[in-house]
Amino acid sequence: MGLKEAKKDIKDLIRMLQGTDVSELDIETEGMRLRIRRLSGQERAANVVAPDRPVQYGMPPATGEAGAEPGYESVSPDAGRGAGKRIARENHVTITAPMVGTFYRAPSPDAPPYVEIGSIVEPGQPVCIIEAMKIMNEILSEVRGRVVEILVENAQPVEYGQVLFVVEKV
Amino acid sequence: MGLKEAKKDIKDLIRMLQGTDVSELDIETEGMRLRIRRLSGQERAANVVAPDRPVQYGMPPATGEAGAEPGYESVSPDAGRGAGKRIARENHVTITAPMVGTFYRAPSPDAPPYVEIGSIVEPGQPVCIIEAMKIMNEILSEVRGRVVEILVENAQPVEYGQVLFVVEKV
Amino acid sequence: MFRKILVANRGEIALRIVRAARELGIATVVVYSDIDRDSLAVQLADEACCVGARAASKSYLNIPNIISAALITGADAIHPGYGFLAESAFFAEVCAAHGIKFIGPSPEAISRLGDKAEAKRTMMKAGLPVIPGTDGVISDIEEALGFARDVGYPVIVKAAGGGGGKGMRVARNETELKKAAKFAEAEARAAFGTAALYVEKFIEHPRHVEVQVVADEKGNCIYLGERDCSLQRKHQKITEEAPSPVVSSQLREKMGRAAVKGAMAAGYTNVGTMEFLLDRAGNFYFMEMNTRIQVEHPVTEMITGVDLVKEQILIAAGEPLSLKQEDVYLRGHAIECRICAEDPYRGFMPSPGTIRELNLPGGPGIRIDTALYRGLTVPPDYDSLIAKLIAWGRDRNEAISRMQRALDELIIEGIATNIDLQREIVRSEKFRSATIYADDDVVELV
Amino acid sequence: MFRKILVANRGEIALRIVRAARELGIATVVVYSDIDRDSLAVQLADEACCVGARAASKSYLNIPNIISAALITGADAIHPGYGFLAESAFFAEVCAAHGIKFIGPSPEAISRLGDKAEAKRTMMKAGLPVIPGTDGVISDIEEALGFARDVGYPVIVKAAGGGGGKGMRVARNETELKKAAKFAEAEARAAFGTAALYVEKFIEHPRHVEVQVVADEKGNCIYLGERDCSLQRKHQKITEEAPSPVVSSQLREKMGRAAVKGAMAAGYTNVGTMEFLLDRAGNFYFMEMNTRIQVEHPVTEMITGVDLVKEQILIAAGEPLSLKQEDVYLRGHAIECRICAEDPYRGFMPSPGTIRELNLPGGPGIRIDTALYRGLTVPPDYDSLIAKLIAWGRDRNEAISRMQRALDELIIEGIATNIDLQREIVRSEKFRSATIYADDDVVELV
Repeated sequence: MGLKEAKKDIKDLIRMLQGTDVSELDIETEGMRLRIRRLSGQERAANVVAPDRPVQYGMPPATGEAGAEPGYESVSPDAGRGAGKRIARENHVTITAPMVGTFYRAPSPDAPPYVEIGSIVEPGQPVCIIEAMKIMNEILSEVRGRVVEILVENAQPVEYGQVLFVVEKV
Repeated sequence: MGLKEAKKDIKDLIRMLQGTDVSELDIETEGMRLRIRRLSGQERAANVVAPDRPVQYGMPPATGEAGAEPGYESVSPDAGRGAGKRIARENHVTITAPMVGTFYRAPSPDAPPYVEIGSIVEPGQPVCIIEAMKIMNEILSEVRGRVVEILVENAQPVEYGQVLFVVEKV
Repeated sequence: MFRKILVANRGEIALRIVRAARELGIATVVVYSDIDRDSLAVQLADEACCVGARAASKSYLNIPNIISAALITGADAIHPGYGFLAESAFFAEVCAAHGIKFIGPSPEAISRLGDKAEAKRTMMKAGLPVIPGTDGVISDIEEALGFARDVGYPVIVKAAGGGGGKGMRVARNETELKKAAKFAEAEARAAFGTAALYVEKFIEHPRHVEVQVVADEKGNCIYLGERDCSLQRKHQKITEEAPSPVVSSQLREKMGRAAVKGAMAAGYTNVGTMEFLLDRAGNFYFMEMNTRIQVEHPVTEMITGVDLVKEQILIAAGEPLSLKQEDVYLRGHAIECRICAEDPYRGFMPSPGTIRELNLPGGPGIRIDTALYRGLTVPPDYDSLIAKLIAWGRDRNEAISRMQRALDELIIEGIATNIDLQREIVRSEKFRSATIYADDDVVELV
Repeated sequence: MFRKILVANRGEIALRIVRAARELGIATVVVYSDIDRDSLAVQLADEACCVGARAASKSYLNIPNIISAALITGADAIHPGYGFLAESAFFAEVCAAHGIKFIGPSPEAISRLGDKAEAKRTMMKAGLPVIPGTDGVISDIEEALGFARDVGYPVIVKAAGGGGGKGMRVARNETELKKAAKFAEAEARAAFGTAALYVEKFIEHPRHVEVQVVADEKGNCIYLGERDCSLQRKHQKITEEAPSPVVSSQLREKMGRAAVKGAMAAGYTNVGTMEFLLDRAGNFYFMEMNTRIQVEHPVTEMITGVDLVKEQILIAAGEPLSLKQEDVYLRGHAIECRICAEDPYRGFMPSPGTIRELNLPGGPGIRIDTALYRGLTVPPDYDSLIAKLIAWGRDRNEAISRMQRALDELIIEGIATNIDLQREIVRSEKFRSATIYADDDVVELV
């Protein structure tokens, strides 16, 4: 493998190391040797460089009215991302919207919500309804755990992949 | 892979390392060994090198016929730059073209050149002629030293700022 | 007028629709698959809604999620672009059932024209020329010979179950036809398990000439000249132009009137394209009608000044056509080069990846339709078309020289593209002399 | 035809000329100052030659070095662009003396039209309307009153030595004129040391309307409609359009014919612009003639389809005009926004610097003329114009809505620009209703 072809793998390896405590990596394979050494903690502390935030876009978000619709932030493309960060904690998993529609916490307006913060959910247990094209779709949990966060208000629209609940595995 | 071909990949790798905490990268592949060591924070603080100057051009040089005129490379925009590198050595100074025109090493076709490699030049001493608009302009040295390089062939066109001679100060 | 249009597409055409809607003062919602989150259309639209995972079947073809997205965002119309759901009569019906206007023709018109055989019958009935062929499968060689005597040679023998060139044979006289029928029959039996054959007049070195029609919902229909899309690689259009270099103004009017007649006979509304094969004697034959905006629509826009996507929106909103046939005036010549993320030196393999550097050409006569930006990652999941470079000139020569210099200015780094191939096409003698035909493979020529 | 053209300019216009030459198949040499080494024009030209240090006087105005560059590179023509040496009769003469064709009018025509007083006399003789004024300095107030009685009020009293608004007074009746003359006399004496005054008819709320003329070296001269450049900031054009929203086709023909008559009377060749003031009653008055290509030439190109820079080159090479007056057909409407590296929020201070990010708008009807690229450092030494954004539409409304959406797409990061100001201008009611006049300062209006 030439240098050119190896680049992507090297990049992946470096990314893999970020956030771990590995200080040195040494590989020998198929006519190739690679060694990556990382800054020690002290060195890093002395380092003024910004934390390894990957540069996101060549383009900044558009100016203009994007996302200016009032009360509608939840269906912005950033919703998923933002929420994604929140669950970086270990032991936390998310339940996301498998379809586009309107989120309801209860099977009917008078009924109590399927789950509250603190509720324990089991795999296969309904956690909410997403109404799509006038059909009420019961969304079932795929995990077992305690609901620690509910990210969408009742009767709000949700897009595909949007995080609805954060669940702490128990 | 030759050094020339590897340059781009090396550049990419260096760019890839920016913003990470990798301090050293060592690759051995297909008859090539590459090691990149990065400055630690302390080292960087102590470094006087220009503050992380952004990469120069977003645009690579144009494709097309630029500089394809035969025997004419000397008036390409890179001439100055390339020559500029060559004189990075200490004690070396350059004599550049103060005008656009045709470079002549001697006052007339039969006369001997003003200077040869090894000649000692004094400030105010003529070193060549640049013919511009049918006028012969004697170019005088502003430095004292020994001519170590003559970068332009006789009767070749020169652009403003083009390096004509490299002079070693003595 | 619509308050909000949902754009059910991606890439350059999604951006094209967002631009048109914005110019009309209409808000937009762009739907996207989760891998297209950072697309320019998403960034420039007023709203965006993720409708599924990267596989098109889960997102851009996911009708329930797209309809839901329209309902929850309050969009009152959907523009399908081209590809994906653009020619789905079913989708158009679902839109209607939910009170959302589908920006395109009626579901009935889509169905009628989407079925090739029915489309052909409709056009024949309307008096349009179609390629003469035996009335269905031939029963014996005598029938084939009789047909050939009537229409004249060359003819082509085709397998009824066929496709992909299998079971096809050209014959230039009786002897060849007898031989061809025998060969084709054997080949067809082997390939498709049936020996059923039919015979058609064979058009040698045809040009692919398509007429742009525009019809409102009030019964008005006009044509906006033609496009010549003879330059193809494996039956994929690659470089298009308008007007056709071989169509005279008399022929233009004749083809245009035929196209309008056909569209009206089919009950067609909105913009559409009537595709014809044109032979060297100036005879043209209806092939099919595309019931959507086409990739190559900009060349028509450049010479007519009409914004076809805006026209689509206005027609769907019930407006009458913005101009009459006598107001249509063609100025100059336009060429479009499709820029694709594919590697011509490696069998046109798709080359997804991240755009590291981008320089777009500008100056007089140059238009570029692209959703690229530096830093964008082109995913491997969809069509490889990443940009359309369009050059206009007062005449064909000026358009060609503009296209050449624009291709020289265009820089896309980080992925392989067909820019060099387009350069070779545009400077080739065959392109300049307009002697590339729809049955040529342009890659083998230049 | 020329073999090689030297481009004696920089920035977008240098690139514009390189593009035109390339489309004509002519090689180019771009000269540059040492700070412009990395410019896009240098990169895209066939050859480039450094002609001096960054100060314009040492490089772009350095006639010996520019002529030498032409001689050593074998260029047989020089295009001066606009600004710098474009209107130097002396430079045009030096070119001629070295056997290099100056792409522009003759030195004599440049001289004749460069002298404002002589230009006015020439045009009066040719029968063009000029602003009525006293025949030189007035000897007493009676002469002023008599003049005002003849031409009608309002009139303006001006100091003969004047400039910059000093010693200028408008009068709307006899009483005001007497008072104004007294004031102006005192002010003029204080400011210029002389009390000499003259009086002119005052044009209230004029529009700046200029006619594009094109004349070959064979005696043919045509006009290509007009441009409206009434939108100015401190007498600098900022947003231009064609056609003028207040010029009827009758008036267009009248102004066009006058412009052609004037150009021919002055022995003018190549492209040039006749500037007029137009009052509300439809009277127009010759102001001056610009003997070069103008910054705002693209709006004329967009509506006529004529490439003015190519036309310049072809005319200089001795070719006849590429079209006749009756072939000129205006289609639609075009607007140009000048994008400048200046900070409207800090007194329009120039803002040189490095372009960190760049997104250029595209799609239908959009043209952009710029030599910017990501990574380029805009030097502080030259004019602040960095890009020209041009929008075309079938009518003025479409052009405005296109310009709005294109301005929304345009992103230039790293330096301050006037993009936001242009956005405000284009969406302002005053711009839409075309009620901004040449004596307004647009910044105070929007």
